[in-house]
Amino acid sequence: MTGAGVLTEARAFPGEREVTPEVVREHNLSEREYAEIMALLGRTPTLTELGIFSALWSEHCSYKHTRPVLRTLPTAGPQVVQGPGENAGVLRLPDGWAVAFKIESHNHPSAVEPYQGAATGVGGILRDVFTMGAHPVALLNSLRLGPLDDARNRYLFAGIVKGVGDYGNCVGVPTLGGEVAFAPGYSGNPLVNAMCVGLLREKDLMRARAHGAGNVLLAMGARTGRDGIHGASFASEDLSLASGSRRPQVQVGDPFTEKLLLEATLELIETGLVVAIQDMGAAGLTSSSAEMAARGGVGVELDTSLVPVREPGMTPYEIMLSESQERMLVVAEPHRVEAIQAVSARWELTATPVGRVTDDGLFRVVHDGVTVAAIPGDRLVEGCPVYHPEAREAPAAIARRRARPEGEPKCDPAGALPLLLDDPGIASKRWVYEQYDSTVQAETVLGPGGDAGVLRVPGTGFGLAVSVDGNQRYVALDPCEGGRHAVAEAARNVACTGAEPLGITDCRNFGNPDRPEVFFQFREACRGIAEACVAFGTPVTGGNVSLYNESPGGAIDPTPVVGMVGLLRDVTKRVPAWFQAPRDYLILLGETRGHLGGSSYWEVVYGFTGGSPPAVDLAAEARLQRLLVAAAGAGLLGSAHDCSDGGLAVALAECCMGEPYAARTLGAEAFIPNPHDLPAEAMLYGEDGARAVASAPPGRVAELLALARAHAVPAAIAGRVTDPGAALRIVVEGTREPAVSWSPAELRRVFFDAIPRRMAARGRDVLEGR
Amino acid sequence: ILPRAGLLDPQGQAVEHALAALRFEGATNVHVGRAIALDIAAASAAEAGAVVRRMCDKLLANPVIEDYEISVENGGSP
Amino acid sequence: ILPRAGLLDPQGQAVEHALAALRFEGATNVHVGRAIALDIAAASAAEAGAVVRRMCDKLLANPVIEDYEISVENGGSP
Amino acid sequence: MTRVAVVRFPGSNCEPEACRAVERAGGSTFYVGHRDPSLGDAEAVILPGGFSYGDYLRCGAIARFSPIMEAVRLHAAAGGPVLGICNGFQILCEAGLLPGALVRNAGLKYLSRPVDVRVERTGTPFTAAYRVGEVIRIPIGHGEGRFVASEETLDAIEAGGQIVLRYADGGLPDAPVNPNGSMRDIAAICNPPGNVVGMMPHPERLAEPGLGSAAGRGVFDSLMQHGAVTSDR
Ligand SMILES: Nc1ncnc2c1ncn2[C@@H]1O[C@H](COP(=O)(O)OP(=O)(O)O)[C@@H](O)[C@H]1O
Ligand SMILES: [Mg+2]
Repeated sequence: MTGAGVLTEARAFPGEREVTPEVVREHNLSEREYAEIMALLGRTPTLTELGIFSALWSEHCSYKHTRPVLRTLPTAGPQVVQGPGENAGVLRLPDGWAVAFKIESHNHPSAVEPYQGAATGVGGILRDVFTMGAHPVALLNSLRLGPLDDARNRYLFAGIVKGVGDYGNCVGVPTLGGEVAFAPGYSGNPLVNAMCVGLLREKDLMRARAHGAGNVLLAMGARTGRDGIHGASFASEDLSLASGSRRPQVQVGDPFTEKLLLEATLELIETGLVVAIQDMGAAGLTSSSAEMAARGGVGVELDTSLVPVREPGMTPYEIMLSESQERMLVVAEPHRVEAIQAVSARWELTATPVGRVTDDGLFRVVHDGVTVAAIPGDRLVEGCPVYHPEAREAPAAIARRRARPEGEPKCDPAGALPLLLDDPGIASKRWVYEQYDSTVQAETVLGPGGDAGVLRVPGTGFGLAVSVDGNQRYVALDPCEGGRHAVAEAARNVACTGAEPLGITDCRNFGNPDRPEVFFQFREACRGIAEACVAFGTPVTGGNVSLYNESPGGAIDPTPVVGMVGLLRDVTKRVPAWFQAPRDYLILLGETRGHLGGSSYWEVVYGFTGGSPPAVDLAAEARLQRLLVAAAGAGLLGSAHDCSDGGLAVALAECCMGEPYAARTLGAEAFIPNPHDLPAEAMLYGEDGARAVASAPPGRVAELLALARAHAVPAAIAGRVTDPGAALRIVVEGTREPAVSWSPAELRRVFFDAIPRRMAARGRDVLEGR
Repeated sequence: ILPRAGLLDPQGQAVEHALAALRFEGATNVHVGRAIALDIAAASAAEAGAVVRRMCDKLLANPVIEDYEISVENGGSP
Repeated sequence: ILPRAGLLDPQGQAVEHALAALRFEGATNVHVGRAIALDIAAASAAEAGAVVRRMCDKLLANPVIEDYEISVENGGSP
Repeated sequence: MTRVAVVRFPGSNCEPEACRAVERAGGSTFYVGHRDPSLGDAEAVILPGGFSYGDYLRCGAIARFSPIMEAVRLHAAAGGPVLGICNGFQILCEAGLLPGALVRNAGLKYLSRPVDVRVERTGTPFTAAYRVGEVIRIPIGHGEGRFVASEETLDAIEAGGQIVLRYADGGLPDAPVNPNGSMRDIAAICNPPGNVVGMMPHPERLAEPGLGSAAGRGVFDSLMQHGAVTSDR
């Protein structure tokens, strides 16, 4: 193709502001980037062109700060059908099935308008998945908020949860999992990461690659309004810096139209009517058309005067940059247009021709016959300068890692358990997932509340286990270990249900990469994630980067979130997280070394956030995962639950308290071997990885232990499950403390009431939504 | 309390279509929002209006996406 | 369009509490309902009102749970 | 084999599982669209859950005017079985095929959780397979499931034995027995003859043991038995 280097012609749209250095700065483009633009056009860009560049060369679209690091991630594997670069990653499943999945952030919009911001985040990720020809079958969400004692944080929390729920509920996709954590750094910087999982027949996979000069581009779905203009570049700067005027207009979600769009899109793909299709997400029409053209190595010409608009007098600039939701861009052969419009009409939608594929490699925009933008397409998508920011760990972080708690604990080890269960980060998130439909589609095998959600693949005997995890406290203290922990915990959660971890998608939420300590966190966290993915054979199939998560309050904790998909070969063998029957044996898998560094225990009981998080033994994690899968397959497990926040004591308590709506609790008599004579608090609350609490019926214990030996996983019989209503008693070997004992029923009250209690105070959120 | 001009109003659109389908011609630019009715004790209508305005700014309306209008009716003396 | 008198209106109560929590004294019997704004072409305000009344009876309000009030503003001649 | 028409409104989203539940019980299903004029050769009709027309304005308010609803009305008048689940229940109320209305949950939040309901009436095509007084555990998923009606209407419903399911205490912990504040704990009602039934819970989501319970299956078994009886006549 002839694109690169061509000097092109374009005229300013009548009445359009002229491009001055001030205007360039407003568009968030550096001098270097602007010089690049001048060079590749051979002239001053029109405002429309400037807007197009500012969107596609924003961090959000160009990954200009992060691409070199992202390239180091493992993306290959026999199970990989589609790696990074498309709208979602795709992995192979048995019987010709495949799973498409992706996670994406909607942090900035949710900070401005929690309900709509979160809702449209869910809408965007759903479109990324059904664009691939996949039927969405599960949603997950990972949330970060400031402490709940602050009214603004409660308002954000309530609005975000309601927004996530209302959208997914209305479209009819079950939410099967997620996580929520609270830390001061998220006050004013809430994080909303939404993940969608979809199923398709591998042969029906649709890739978003435009080709065939003369083919038609159609805009399908909602009309284009002035919503979210500049969203992409807005998402690429500090909230504190975004001046009021630059604040984009709030995008409002319409899940009803989304459902129709979903049905229409899947029908178009299944009937083979389209060449390519992509949703108009960040930077709307601009990114969808430019990216599809670049992937296919062709040019496109768009006529913005043909785009159906919601408001009169919209300029090409506004139409190209609008982020109105629930829109798709379709590429089709001319003779298919009528058929496509018929399908759209059947779903109460319109599909309007707005341009065509060309062979000159140019990205051209015309309006009423005037060419307002003409840019070499490949340079537009690939030509953004790439930066290699400086990375240096902050001395303060090093100091925090080396520090140890001082002063007295709030309570003795026994008293710590209720305190931990009342901590909103550890407490049950039922208040959240109760607002999400988790049973629609009637394929839910394990809903929210356990380790991973499990769904059955329709018409088959196998299923998928899904989980999202990330511990920002670990990452803040040691970015590389924190990255490894995120993958390890997600994989453990999936394996606990009996499913083999298959692959991940990840969302990296960080601060301003121009600050060396932030970029250090980013680079190191990626290294940790990459190492873990290699060790577990779970490639990265895609993801999303959200930088500049800073407000006057400061930057967020570095927050990489890992979304894992696993294969459960026989859904009837799924393993729940909770004890099932009295007199089952309690078995500790993995080794307890009593590592308290970076623990919730230190944070809650000593008010100290620091120390070095436990080092992840990747080999041990992988062995544990294989054991859990094998044991589940052999039907040896009554239950399996991973040990993470709060260590053994919290894990055991969760096993006894039972599922979210358990009619009864079970007791347990636990005896914890303590060969190295560590203090009780370390044994009870240490957060060493590669561990799980399992239970097995008396008849299967020997087999389980043998299997553990065969997998080289330390396993110890650590007591019995006891009767409903009985106490949870834990004896730590060799410690002077007497056995500690709690009533599961009382723990349950604390655990399930912790968040409702704090959210009882109602604010504007009661008026949110319909 | 109505959605800000320019913002997408899916409810308004749905109602507009439904009205058209029911042969109510000529209903245009339909918007659906919230109505809040309350009694307050105030010396004057003006004062009542001022209080309610503060209520709207603080709680009842969401300034990011909504505009509001206030109308005061005198409920007669206490 | 407001919930019928006598019907439990939890949203109204929640708002009433929220207002109290924000130290807005003396707001009582708060009710939350729906506001619908639309333009119609009609010869007179009276005619417009009649049309909207029919819209409410047929679609916009549900008599089982809601009462409605109509106010017409003259948007000036076409 | 009972032929069941499942109505798809724009925004319906529980129709595939409704079909599966019917087929698992031995029936056959087909979709009818909101614009279709007739129900074809259907012996029974299901209005599935979802968010018809986005539930904008009021749940079911717009769907009620779809052309297909005229056919549903005729089918109901002729004594044909009609089941509205969740959004389908809301539509039946808006359409006046069932009394009362469904409004926002007393807790003001969407609620997705299992509930226990007691079978109050087995004399309907959808509950004959249960025993009166039997308590079953099935999921709800709704933000607007609080059943309301005037006291007179409620008394009439009770007197006429039109209450089909009531929220009841079956041992679910730490949550009110009545999840949404429905008057008189009503979870499902029917018209006086009993052929038109509306329920907020989702029996179709728990109609096979593979997913942990088949508590909802009786609703569809009932319909098959009913179909068998009527077609014998
Ligand atoms: N935001 C959320 N949305 C849906 N489910 C959630 C959410 N947060 C937590 N959950 C549910 O609660 C379970 C426990 O969460 P978490 O405390 O993070 O446990 P774990 O440490 O095992 O991941 C999750 O596995 C998920 O099923
Ligand atoms: Mg977690």
